[in-house]
Amino acid sequence: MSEGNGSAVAVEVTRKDFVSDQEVRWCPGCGDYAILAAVQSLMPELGIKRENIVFVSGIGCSSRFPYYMNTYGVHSIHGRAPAVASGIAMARPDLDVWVVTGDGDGLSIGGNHMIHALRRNFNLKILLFNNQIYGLTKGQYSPTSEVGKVTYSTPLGSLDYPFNPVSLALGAEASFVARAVDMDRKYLLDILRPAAEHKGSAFIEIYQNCNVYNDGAFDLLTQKGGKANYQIRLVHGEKILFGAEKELGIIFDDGEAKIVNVADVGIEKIATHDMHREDPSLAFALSRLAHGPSSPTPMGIFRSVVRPAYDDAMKDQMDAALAKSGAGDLEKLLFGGETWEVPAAT
Amino acid sequence: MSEGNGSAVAVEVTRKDFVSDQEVRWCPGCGDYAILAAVQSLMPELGIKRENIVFVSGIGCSSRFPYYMNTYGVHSIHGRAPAVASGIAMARPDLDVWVVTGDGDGLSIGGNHMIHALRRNFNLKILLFNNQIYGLTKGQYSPTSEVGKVTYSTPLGSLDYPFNPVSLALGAEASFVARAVDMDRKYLLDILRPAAEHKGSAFIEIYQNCNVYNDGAFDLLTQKGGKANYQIRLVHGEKILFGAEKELGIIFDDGEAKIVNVADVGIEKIATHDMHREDPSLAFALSRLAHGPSSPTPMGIFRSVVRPAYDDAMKDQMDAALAKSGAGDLEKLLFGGETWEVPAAT
Amino acid sequence: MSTAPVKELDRVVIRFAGDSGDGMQLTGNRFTDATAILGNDLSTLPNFPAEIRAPVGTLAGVSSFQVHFSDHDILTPGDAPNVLVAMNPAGLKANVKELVHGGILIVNSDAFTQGNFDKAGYATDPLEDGSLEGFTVYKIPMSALTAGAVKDMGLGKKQVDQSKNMFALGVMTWLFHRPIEPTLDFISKKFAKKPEVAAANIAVYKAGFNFGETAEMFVSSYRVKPAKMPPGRYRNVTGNQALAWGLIAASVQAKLPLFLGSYPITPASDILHTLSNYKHFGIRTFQAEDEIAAIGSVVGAAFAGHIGVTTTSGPGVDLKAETIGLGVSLELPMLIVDVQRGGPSTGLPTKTEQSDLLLAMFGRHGEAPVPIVAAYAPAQCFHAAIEAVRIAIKYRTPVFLLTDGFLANGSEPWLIPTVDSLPDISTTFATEPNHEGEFWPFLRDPETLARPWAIPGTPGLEHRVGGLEKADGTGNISYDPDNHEKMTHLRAAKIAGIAKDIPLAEVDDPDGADLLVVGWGSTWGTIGAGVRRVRKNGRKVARLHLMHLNPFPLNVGEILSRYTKILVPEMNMGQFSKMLRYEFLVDAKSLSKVKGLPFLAADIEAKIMEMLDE
Amino acid sequence: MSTAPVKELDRVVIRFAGDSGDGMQLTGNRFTDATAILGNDLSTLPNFPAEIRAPVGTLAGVSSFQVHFSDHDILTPGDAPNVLVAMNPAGLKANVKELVHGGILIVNSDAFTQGNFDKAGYATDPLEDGSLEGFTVYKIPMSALTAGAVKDMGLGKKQVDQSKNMFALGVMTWLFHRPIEPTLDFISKKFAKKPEVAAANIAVYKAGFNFGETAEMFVSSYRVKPAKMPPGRYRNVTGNQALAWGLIAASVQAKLPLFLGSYPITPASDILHTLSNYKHFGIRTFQAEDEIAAIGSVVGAAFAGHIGVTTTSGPGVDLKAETIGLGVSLELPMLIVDVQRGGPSTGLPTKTEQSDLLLAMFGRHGEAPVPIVAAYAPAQCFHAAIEAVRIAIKYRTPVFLLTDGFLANGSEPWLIPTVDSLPDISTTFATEPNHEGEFWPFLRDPETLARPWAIPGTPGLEHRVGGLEKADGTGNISYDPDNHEKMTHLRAAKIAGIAKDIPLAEVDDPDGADLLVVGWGSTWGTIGAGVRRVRKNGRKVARLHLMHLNPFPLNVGEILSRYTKILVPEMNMGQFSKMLRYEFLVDAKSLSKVKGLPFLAADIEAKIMEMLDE
Ligand SMILES: Cc1ncc(C[n+]2csc(CCOP(=O)(O)OP(=O)(O)O)c2C)c(N)n1
Ligand SMILES: Cc1ncc(C[n+]2csc(CCOP(=O)(O)OP(=O)(O)O)c2C)c(N)n1
Ligand code: SF4
Ligand code: SF4
Ligand SMILES: [Mg+2]
Ligand SMILES: [Mg+2]
Repeated sequence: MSEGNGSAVAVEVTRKDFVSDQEVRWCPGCGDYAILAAVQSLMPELGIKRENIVFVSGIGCSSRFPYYMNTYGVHSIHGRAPAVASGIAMARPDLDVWVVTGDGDGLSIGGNHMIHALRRNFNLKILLFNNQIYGLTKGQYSPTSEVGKVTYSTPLGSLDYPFNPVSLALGAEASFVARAVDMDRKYLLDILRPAAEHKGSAFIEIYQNCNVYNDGAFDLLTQKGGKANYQIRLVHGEKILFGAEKELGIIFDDGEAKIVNVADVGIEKIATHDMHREDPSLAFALSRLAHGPSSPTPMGIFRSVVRPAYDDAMKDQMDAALAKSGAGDLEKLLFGGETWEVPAAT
Repeated sequence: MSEGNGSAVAVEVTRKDFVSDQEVRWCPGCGDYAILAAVQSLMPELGIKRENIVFVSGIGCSSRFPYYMNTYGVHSIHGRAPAVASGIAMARPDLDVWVVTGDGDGLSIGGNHMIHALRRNFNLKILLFNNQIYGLTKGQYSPTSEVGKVTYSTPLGSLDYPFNPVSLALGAEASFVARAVDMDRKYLLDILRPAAEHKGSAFIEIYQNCNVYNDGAFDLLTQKGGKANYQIRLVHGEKILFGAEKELGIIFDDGEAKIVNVADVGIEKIATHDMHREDPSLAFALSRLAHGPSSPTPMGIFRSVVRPAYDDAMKDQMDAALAKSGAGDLEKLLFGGETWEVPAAT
Repeated sequence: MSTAPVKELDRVVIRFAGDSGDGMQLTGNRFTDATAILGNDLSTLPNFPAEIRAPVGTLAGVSSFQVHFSDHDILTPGDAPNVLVAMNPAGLKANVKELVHGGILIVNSDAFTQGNFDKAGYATDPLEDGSLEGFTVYKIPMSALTAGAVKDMGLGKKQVDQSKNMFALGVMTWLFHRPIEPTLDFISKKFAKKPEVAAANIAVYKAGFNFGETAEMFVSSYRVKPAKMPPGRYRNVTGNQALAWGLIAASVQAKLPLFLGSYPITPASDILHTLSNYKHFGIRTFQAEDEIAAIGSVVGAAFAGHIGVTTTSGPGVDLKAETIGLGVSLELPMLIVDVQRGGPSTGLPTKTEQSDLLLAMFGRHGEAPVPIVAAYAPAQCFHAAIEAVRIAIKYRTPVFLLTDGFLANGSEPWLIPTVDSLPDISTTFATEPNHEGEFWPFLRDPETLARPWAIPGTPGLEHRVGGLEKADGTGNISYDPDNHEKMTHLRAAKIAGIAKDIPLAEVDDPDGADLLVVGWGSTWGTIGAGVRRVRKNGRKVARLHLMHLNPFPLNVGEILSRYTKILVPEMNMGQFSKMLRYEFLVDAKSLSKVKGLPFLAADIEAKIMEMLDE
Repeated sequence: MSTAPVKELDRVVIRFAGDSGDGMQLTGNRFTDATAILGNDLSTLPNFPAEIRAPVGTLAGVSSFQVHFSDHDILTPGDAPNVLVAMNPAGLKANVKELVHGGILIVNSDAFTQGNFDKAGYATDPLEDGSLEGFTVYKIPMSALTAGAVKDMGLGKKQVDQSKNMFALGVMTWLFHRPIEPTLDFISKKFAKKPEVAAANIAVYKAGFNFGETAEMFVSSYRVKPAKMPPGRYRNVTGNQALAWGLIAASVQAKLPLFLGSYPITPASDILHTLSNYKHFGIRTFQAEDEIAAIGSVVGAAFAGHIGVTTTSGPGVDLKAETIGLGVSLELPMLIVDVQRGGPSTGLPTKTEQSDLLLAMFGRHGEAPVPIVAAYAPAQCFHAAIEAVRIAIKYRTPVFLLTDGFLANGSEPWLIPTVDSLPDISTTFATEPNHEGEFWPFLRDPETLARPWAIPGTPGLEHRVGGLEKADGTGNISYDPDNHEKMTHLRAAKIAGIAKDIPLAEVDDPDGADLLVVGWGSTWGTIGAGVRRVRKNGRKVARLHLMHLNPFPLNVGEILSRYTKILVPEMNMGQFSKMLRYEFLVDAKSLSKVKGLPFLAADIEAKIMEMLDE
């Protein structure tokens, strides 16, 4: 044996190990860069081997993501990433599967796969880059664009009432639902970490600035003072408060969530966030506090509950079938049941 | 002029006028018959001329519906009814457009068109016949089937966590959401009537018995005593009570709806239904009281709010463009802008 | 005991016809299974409406099942029935015109009521108005006799009515000397959890059998000796079942797990149903939300190292087009099974047709060639499935496997192959870098042009694939014009090269004919029967039946060039004949039938004779 | 004032090349518009990467725009540029190999830095290493000069950098004696709301112009006289714009409102964008959630009495397949516009290709024939759109209109037709029962075989249509075998019959050649140029270019039969040649190019010469 092969050196895995050799081709200034950096820096923390990670995307600027991750990856077709990823998850429960999609890719053409993936609760971490625009096709409005948006396809303003992605995910039975924003790496990582650990589907809406076709869409939240005054950060087990002095808070009243002055109602009336609540109504009510980032907007983990993941249940069912019937025997299968013999002619 | 042509006799329109000459081809005993009868009997009440009504469906047993209505109709392809119907609604705001679909047609393959139709709020009345099974393809489980359902495609039991169609519709920003059951014609009509009058999309989930492949799925609600004990009937402006003696009721507590003994909390604590509430959180919380008809299930109109219908807004936008620019002039269009003259050679 | 004499027949065609609620498919299948066990050769043709239970008593509601069995090898379910069992007037009306002259007609006379005449559109009672002269008619009050048989067993009226098919089956079992045990077994198993229903069905079945034996109604009973078939163990299979089992076998022979992503659709659903039962073979079945998700999951499973399969029919193929193109671009093995049915659009969903061939060839944007394998007989679906998977795996490509409604639901005896006789279709995954210490996912095998299959979990081979054009070798995104042309040619050459890896086509031409009949798919049996007839007439005709439709076997052009006349019978408007024409510039004439039903041997015979006489 | 002499040229090909952020498309378009107004004939070829802004300075990020203009009529954007404007080293590297020997090279010397050499993969400075000998090189420090021009206008560094393309445009405007007013107008309008940006752009543009005039750098300037073109009023149009206007015209000429249901996709999106601006023409545009919803809405709109149109590219066509089949079954007028791009799968989304022809022909399950119209030049898209709508309306059928990325983005001068000269394509809706007091929706016009179009709102004509097979006449659901065959033949005959209603094909064969070049679509110009060159060589060649691809004009077979050699150049692997082969059994040879770029005239010339000499 030659030298150098004998000793196993514990190599520290770093962010760099997750950077692929492909040139990143987003516009300078695009919010996608920050998210990529965050995800690359998260990977070493997870302790999962690079070869056991797969990133799957559809089509869109955001969907170029997998090329830049030094893991396995599939850049599929428009809207179909959850479907492709579900096949990987079902076939290979040993893998860690991530989906990267856009507001067009994941909510317009791919909306159906999205809601079905969420209700089935596949083991998928789904990052929805919401820039409220179609970037790659050069700026048409998307299902998350605000009403009245002037774009190439809507010169007189769009007419569509947008989705609230968090509400939609909750309505589709998602077990983990969160919202973050590209600019704040630390907070993004605070959300991605539990998402990565979640069993089942984790849906994370990430507000992402497209500085070419929809610049400044999230300025309210990311501007100076925005974090305090316009981000309602949800923390499990804590009172839901925001504002520079935490002077504003949330109460539940007659079936809905409302913003109040803490001083007006008293701190004890202020709701405590409970992301593990079985019933998604609480999370849903919180999601209705804002419809798009044009007013104080709840951020963080809305919901995180445990429900069997489809792919795990599939594996259990297969294991049970195996235990019950033994490993399939082709010969027995073919020759079992109603058969008859034609004797050789004599 | 010949006789008999001169006098316009006011003819009374009846249910029969809406019965087509086509033989109804559902299985004997199918719940679809009752719904057809109810809809046919509703039509004359609406005072809309037969020729101004269009029924559009996809594929499935339920989707045969349009053939039996003596109106205009399109039996389209699997899952696409909302898309086809939206084209009719946008092209012709003068028409009254109905969609008939199944749990497979409307929520499985057609889920995306459904949620987008709801958020856009087209003027469509959408009847989703939920029999929790694929009827036409002879009995596979559907996205509303309960977990563990044994069907041809799931001999060891299904693994999918089902949609709650009402929650999904609310998560998709639906402006009118209701639930009814095939057997109770009067109650069904009580819901269809306001649905018919609603501006925008009205989504009505109708529990429908498939007596061949999923018989008895709704027995709990339709059995003797089921109406009182297992149907939580929502009435706008009234306390939400049920049970033989109205001894049970609903309260909102810390962001969710709960069933309580009225005696335990006192009638004043019992929630009052408010279907016109702008915020859908209340309706959503009510929808979470049951996940499938296996426990007391809220019925009736969960939500009915006014929001501009896409097709109306489109018409307004076109009218405004017309008012601003005048009727388009093709000659002016072609010869306007940067042009130059090549003179005839001399 | 019956004193009726026993007649020996060499072959019989029986058709069971009644309401779609009358259980005709079950009756036909039971009769067929008993016939198979007896060792006859056989072929079946189910025919039913698209509605689950179309209106009782109407022509639209008629469901039928035809079985052809014999003491020699046969190829088709038979052109015209010798025996028609009609459970009601509609069943009679819809089918009697095809009953052979002098044929036997057995009717449930209890159903011949004025109400049913009206529904079927009979002005007068056909049993009385003389219109059935020329047939041997047996009127049996089956409803009443059924009711009598279960009188004290506490069944509801509906249940009694629903078991009268068992009475008919009993009568036919006696009349054709079929064994009764298989049916008794079947009933007991089927109703294991409802013993009272089982008992009632058995009672009715036996009552039918005994009626035949004791009623002295029948002038004779009939026997058809076992066919002289190659020795071995047989079972009766439908095409869908054989196909499902072929996929299981392919998984075993490839030593790879099978992943089925599917969405129910007639007439393909049964493949999904069947495979769902074999989880202990490591088979995953996933009923997706639609066809696009189904094949999407298949792409994922293939990337992850499974044999990805999706099963569907025409409308589903349409929807899968874009994802098949992705599969072509990613060069991953996967199988698309298209059980063709009557089109266009929803068309005739329960009927057969061969009209998706050019869709399989060309139904994707861009230059996206895929191999096509077509099964040609119900049992042969087993081998066709293995062959299709073999090509997919070896060449890392989506493959189309075409069958149709007739193959899917039709059945025939199958000489079960031993596992040893099945091909080894295993492959190897990439495990090491293949280019100067790097892994290049598009560095091809020089012989097959297939790219390496490196699955997640393999350290050091992390790579990304996508639908954008890829640089030859590295697989990185490339917009280079020359590279695009090169890759387009490489993808085409890879598929064309499969021709070297499939058997040469074998033409059947014992006599040196001038006319060649070329077919594909389920017309195999009927063309064979038609050709036989022509040869019996003393005329010469050659035939060629292809299982590989893209690429063609290497010698097809040469074979075609030997004949002056070429006839291509197809259940479409001439799709395969177009392929032969553009590929080989031969004047292939199309014989087209687009009726949702298979050709009759007589159709083929007549056309061949016409062309011979031209 | 410049003392440089003025040279007269008969034609020039200029290519602008730089980063995708450098505004090369805009620069090219501005230059083109000024050229058009001057009365030159012209043709353009934009070429850009799929990324919005691919990495700055790299080869992958290069965007270019080629314009060919002349004093005579020309057919193509030119094989090779005479002038290359390179804004950076990558732009130079990617394009210089095509610059003609002795050509002019204008570079922004400020961008020739070590960093940019590295990004472009230059080992040494190409401006210094002698590699550009053989070209006339002008080095202009455009970045610095641009900065100087706007020094006091308070612009940010990024904004300054982004306007250096205006400097280049100014230089070229001077060098080729283009008018400056159109560009000044354009800038003022574009930045009407940001006057400071407008002012800066104008300053830079003028600075570029003045630089040319004063710097005494250029040895001469150039003039290209107006082309002798047919008299009339002209404008410059791209294919997408002409197509959108053609749809508007079709709506006017049909007296029916137009409904566009679409989903954005390169290179088709601009048609949606353009039509969105014409609401006052009664045009509804709907951006749907996906391609399936888009065409679904079109089916609804068509049922409701509108001209339903959907616009897309290959991947979208795949997705629409099932719904197109529904349209065939419902027999409703609608139009599917496919702006073809490089495939398979996502392929080369911004590049051109003609590889969806057989998809248009066969890309649906079942027998579902649809007419196909193919536009052949940017401006001609206008008339092609009207013709496609005419057929759709008259025959109540989905129609495919094929264009491609080259036509879509390429532009040329267009002799604007007067509205009077456009055909009347109006139709009538059914208003009365048509069969014994009943309305039968499938009772056909005996001549066209078209069915009546009865729209909701018409009393007494209430009817239902669906995708299941329909009884001839009544349109009621029918599973009757004979009816299915009849309807299949009727649908086919209706489409085939359109051949009687389109002009005969005209072959261009002045000299009585043996070799015929047959083309379709955007190869029109290049084939024409290639054929011209061959004829200039003194050799004989004939050409035929088809706009109607299904059905073919009635005389195509006869024309083909006159030639011994047939050549079919296509930007695919030979799809059209397959159609000619199966239809006419002629040995049509394919000349294939699959590079995402149009043919060069030289490609065509070379192949013709080769075949002539065979
Ligand atoms: C089937 C299909 N339809 C349309 C397109 C064109 N297309 C590519 S990306 C895209 C939308 C991108 O928007 P989004 O998903 O929000 O991603 P972003 O670019 O904003 O990150 C569209 C319409 C396509 N590639 N394929
Ligand atoms: C594209 C396509 N995929 C699949 C089918 C087969 N198919 C017809 S109806 C149906 C599901 C029917 O279920 P549902 O919508 O619940 O209607 P039901 O019959 O229960 O009323 C399916 C899968 C089809 N016709 N088209
Ligand atoms: S277009 Fe927008 S989303 Fe796309 S890369 Fe550029 S900045 Fe990012
Ligand atoms: S299968 Fe079920 S849903 Fe369909 S018609 Fe029969 S009973 Fe009704
Ligand atoms: Mg986006
Ligand atoms: Mg259903």
